[in-house]
Amino acid sequence: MEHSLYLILLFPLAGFLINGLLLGRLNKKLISLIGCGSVGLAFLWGLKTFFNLLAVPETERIFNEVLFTWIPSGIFKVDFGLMFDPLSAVMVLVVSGVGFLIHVYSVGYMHDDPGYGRYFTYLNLFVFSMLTLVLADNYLLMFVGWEGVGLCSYLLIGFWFEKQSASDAGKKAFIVNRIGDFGFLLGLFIIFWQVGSLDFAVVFKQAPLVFAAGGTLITAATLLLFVGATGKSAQIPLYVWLPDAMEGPTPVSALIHAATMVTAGVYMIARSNVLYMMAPTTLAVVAIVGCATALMAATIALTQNDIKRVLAYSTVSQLGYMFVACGVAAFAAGIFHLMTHAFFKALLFLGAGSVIHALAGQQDMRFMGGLKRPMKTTFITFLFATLAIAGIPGLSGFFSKDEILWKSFSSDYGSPVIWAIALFTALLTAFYMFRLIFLTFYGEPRMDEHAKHHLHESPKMMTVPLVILAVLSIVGGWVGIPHVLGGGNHFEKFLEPVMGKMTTGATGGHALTSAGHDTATELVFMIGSVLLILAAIYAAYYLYLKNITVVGRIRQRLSGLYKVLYNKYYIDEIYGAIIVRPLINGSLFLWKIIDVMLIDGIANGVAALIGYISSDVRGMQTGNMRTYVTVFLGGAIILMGYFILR
Amino acid sequence: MLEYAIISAIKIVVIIAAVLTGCAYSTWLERKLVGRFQHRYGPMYAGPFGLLQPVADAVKLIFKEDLVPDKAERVTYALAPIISFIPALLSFAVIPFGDTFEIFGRTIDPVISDLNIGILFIFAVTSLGVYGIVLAGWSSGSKYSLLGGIRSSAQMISYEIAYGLSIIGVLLIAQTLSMKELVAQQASILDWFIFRQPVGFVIFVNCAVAETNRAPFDLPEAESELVAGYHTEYSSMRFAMFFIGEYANMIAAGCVVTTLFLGGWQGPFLPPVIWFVIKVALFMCFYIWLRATLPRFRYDQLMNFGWKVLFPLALVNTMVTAWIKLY
Amino acid sequence: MLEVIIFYISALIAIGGAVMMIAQRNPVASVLYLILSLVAQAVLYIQLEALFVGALLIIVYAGAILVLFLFVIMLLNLRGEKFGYDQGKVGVATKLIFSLVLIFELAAVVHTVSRSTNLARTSEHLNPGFGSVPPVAELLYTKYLLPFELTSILLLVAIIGAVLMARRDRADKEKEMT
Amino acid sequence: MIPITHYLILSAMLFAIGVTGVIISRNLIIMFMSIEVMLNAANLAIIAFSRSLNLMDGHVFVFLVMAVAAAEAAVGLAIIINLFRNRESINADTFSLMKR
Repeated sequence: MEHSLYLILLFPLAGFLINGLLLGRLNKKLISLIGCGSVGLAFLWGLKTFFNLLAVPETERIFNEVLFTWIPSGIFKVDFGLMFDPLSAVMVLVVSGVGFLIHVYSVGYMHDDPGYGRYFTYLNLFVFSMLTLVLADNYLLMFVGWEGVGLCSYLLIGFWFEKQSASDAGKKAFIVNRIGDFGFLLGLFIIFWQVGSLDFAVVFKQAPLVFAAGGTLITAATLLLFVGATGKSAQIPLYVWLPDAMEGPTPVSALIHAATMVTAGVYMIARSNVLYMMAPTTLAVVAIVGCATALMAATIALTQNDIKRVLAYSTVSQLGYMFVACGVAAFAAGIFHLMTHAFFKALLFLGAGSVIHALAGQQDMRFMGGLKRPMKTTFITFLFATLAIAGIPGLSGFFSKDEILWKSFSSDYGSPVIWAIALFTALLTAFYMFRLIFLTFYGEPRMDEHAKHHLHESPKMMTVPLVILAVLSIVGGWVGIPHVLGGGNHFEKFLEPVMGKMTTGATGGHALTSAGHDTATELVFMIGSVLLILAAIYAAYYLYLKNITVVGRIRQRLSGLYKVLYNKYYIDEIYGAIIVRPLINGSLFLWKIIDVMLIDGIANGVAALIGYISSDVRGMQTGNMRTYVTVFLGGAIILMGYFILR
Repeated sequence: MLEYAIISAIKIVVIIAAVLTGCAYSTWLERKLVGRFQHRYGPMYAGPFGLLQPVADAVKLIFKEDLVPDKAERVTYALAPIISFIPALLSFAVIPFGDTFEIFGRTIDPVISDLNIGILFIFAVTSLGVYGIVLAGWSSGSKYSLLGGIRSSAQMISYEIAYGLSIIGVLLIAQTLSMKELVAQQASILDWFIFRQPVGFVIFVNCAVAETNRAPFDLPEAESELVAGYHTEYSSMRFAMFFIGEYANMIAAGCVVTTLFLGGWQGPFLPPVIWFVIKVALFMCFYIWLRATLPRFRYDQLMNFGWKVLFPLALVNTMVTAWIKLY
Repeated sequence: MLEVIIFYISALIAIGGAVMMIAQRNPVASVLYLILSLVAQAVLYIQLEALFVGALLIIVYAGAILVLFLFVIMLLNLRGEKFGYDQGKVGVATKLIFSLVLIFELAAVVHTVSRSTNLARTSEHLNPGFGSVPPVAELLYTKYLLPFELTSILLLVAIIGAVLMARRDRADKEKEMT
Repeated sequence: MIPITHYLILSAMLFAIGVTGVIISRNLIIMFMSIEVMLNAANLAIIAFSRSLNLMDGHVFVFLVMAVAAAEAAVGLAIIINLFRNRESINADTFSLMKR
């Protein structure tokens, strides 16, 4: 059956090529039309393919399409093959759908930027790479997309490259990602070495035969893949680039550093669930790292004053959540949270962008406040997103987060400790998100008079995507209402062809569907967590709106802790001290001593020696080409003579 | 074996005689027609309607003094007219003049040799013709001649490309290179390639005129600027050889056009050979008509026309034909 | 018998033409001798049943490449420049000896190869249509498609290169004028 | 039937003549033509083998060699013209810039 999957890739690629090649020769209207239109078309085609997918029976829900053989080299053969299965479908729709909205939003946000055409070119390239990543049917092509999004991320973080901090942040993101990619590649090598192929289908089929479950090799391979995921998805220890990435334009933060690219790691692990299920050790590591990241990032977010940074740490924290889900083998829950998170976090960023736009670039929350009235649409949509991320029942975030919480407790791989930390993080999340809301939209305006005068609601181009995303943030979770609340959990069922077998079968554990456990326990947990979250929101209300002075007192009382948190646990400084500094010193040593003195010395010495010798031999070089030809002929004659007479 | 050799020899002699006579009377036809175009009578005095004029011309040319310029490269100078004359004659070797017929109990095929690459042979041989002109221009030791020679070499190389490309369409349809088979595929008038390949035909005619250095493409011998171009310094029989070579080339081009596009010797009522002659003669009249009507190109116009009009057109024609042929 | 005569005559003309070509001081005469040699080679091609390639040899070499040579010679008007051969007779003699040795060595190689392998044994039966256009075309568009396309790219590059080199001078001149 | 070795020897001789032309001539154009002679010598050998093995592949090679020769001639002559424009000469010995 022909589904023309390649069209999904072709549209953004075409947009990228047109905008890229005609850079600066088109007017803004045309650029935005091409930029948005290409992604929109990709989304529509993805939607069409998605319905095609729904139309076929569950067991056949996978469309394969091999465009051409990419690398034919002996036994190593890689196709440029695309695969569209439920997991890819979710990712494609999220990437192109949210991407499209953000493109539209960017039309308004970037309107006066001189690099308008360049911006859309990068953005389209990004969407193309990300779609390649999620549509690939083998690890290597996935890696191409993986690197492609990394490149775009670098380009877009450093979009305002004339700003030192922006280009530094871009480089930081790139280098940190490279470290992760290195791990990823090593993981791929192990897989190829053992399985002899990188095709998903082959690898997942062969893996149980080739690897011993829980053995060293599979653990190493999955751990290395996870290293790649920590780089891309900003987990401990490689999360440091994401907060800095906020130097890029806000829609970029929304698209790349909240909704899509950073979730690539989660996607990759969910895609490789077969492998991970065979390596319990790795799963434990994933869960622990996810947990730690979620908690740490949430605590940092408590103290930050930059609105985008709070959101950035929130993203890191939520990504940690997703990894917790993966770590407890609830891959579907992870992907579910990935999807809902894409909606509300994109919305949060876009809303923040709208606020920044209105305040002419002001990002510090200490100089905001009282924006509720002048920016009604932004405020309402932002509020919904916040409610969603905090986990208020009925909104999307509630269902996905609750799913993860419940799984982390109930799953074979879960434990009460993980559950407790996850829950605590959820409280922190609610707290700092409402802190953000109260500081930004409530209270007295704290900006200067000039800025106050210019306050305005953003143009329609920007608010319409906000509204759409707000609607998605509310209803997006309804596809996965758990059984305990009378829903069908359609989402998990939909993903079952990809993950279902695993969550139940491989390790011999019993079914992990929600109905499998005690319903009453689950309900109690749910209600309990909701109540705790409401309490956290009240705390935020009390501290940041009703009784502001208390905050100062707490800050003084816990000044040590506050300082640590405010400075993000000094992680950047620690990395600087233990990695960057020695590296620079070592490099300096290599440069000044080894390179300049030793290597250059040898090279120059040899050159000088040869120059000395050749000054006499040089006479042989007459510069007459016929002489050269004659000598060449003589050599040929002698060689031929040798072979004839031999 | 011997019989074959004798028959071939007879054929060669007959065809050479016919071609030479044709050349001679082409000059008569040209003078007569151009005269009429210009409201004159043309040659009138030698014989009825001036029919003996070519003979008179020949006698005159033979008795003229044979001059060799001082600065000429003698060997090349002497060789050039022959080189320009021989290839023109050679190309008649593969042209079928008529259907097979029987005489003295033997079946005769009125073609000297039916190569299976006949059309390629013609291209190979005519491409040698340029040397005569180029060498004449170079060896005369005169500026006018040299310029004529350079012009003609550039012109011929340029038009050779479109020339070759224009027949590809025909060959694509016919799937053969043999002249006889090409004729055989144009049995009814609607099958003539002029109707199946109109664009190819137009390009081919244009290039044929250019390749034979005839007006309006007669830049190599443009009187108004180069006196007489490459044959400025020639006189007597050497000049006559150039002349015969030019007309032989024209007739050869006429024969090729007839064979490729106009159905060859095929036609109703009259014997095949007569039809062939009629078609070639009509083509000669067309040549003369062009000469009498059109002014000469400027050199850059000529090059532009060849490279920017004919060449792309021929390419497009080839591609369209191939596409139609495939689907 | 006849074909033996044709072979030896053509071979003589081919070699003689080539020798005369390098012996001439006048480049135009060289070109003419080369054409002579090529025509003789074309005859040999036809004797080897390679009709199409033989015709191609004439069309491509005589019809295009050597006209180009002549054109360049005339364009540069090299009539005046005469060339000696080398730095003294010894040099020429050495080089000629080199060439002779080369001939003998190549002959030895041919001899050895034809002796030790049956590679050089001529097959008496030829496939029908050998040497005509269709089989060449079929090979070109199937087995040798890639080389064929690469060659066409090469030609394109050569055209562009040649045009560029010819143009540059004009651009310089314009620069000088302004 | 003429033995194939005859053609091969002829080809070898033509090749050697081409080589000789390159090494003893001073005229760039003649050197160039000598290269064409060498290419044609190779072509002749290829055609001879092709006939002997009853394989058409050799004809394809010759075809490609001719195409390459045409490309080479175009570029080479353009180079010669440029050299002449700069030096007013096509004597190979005048171009010895590689000498220090």
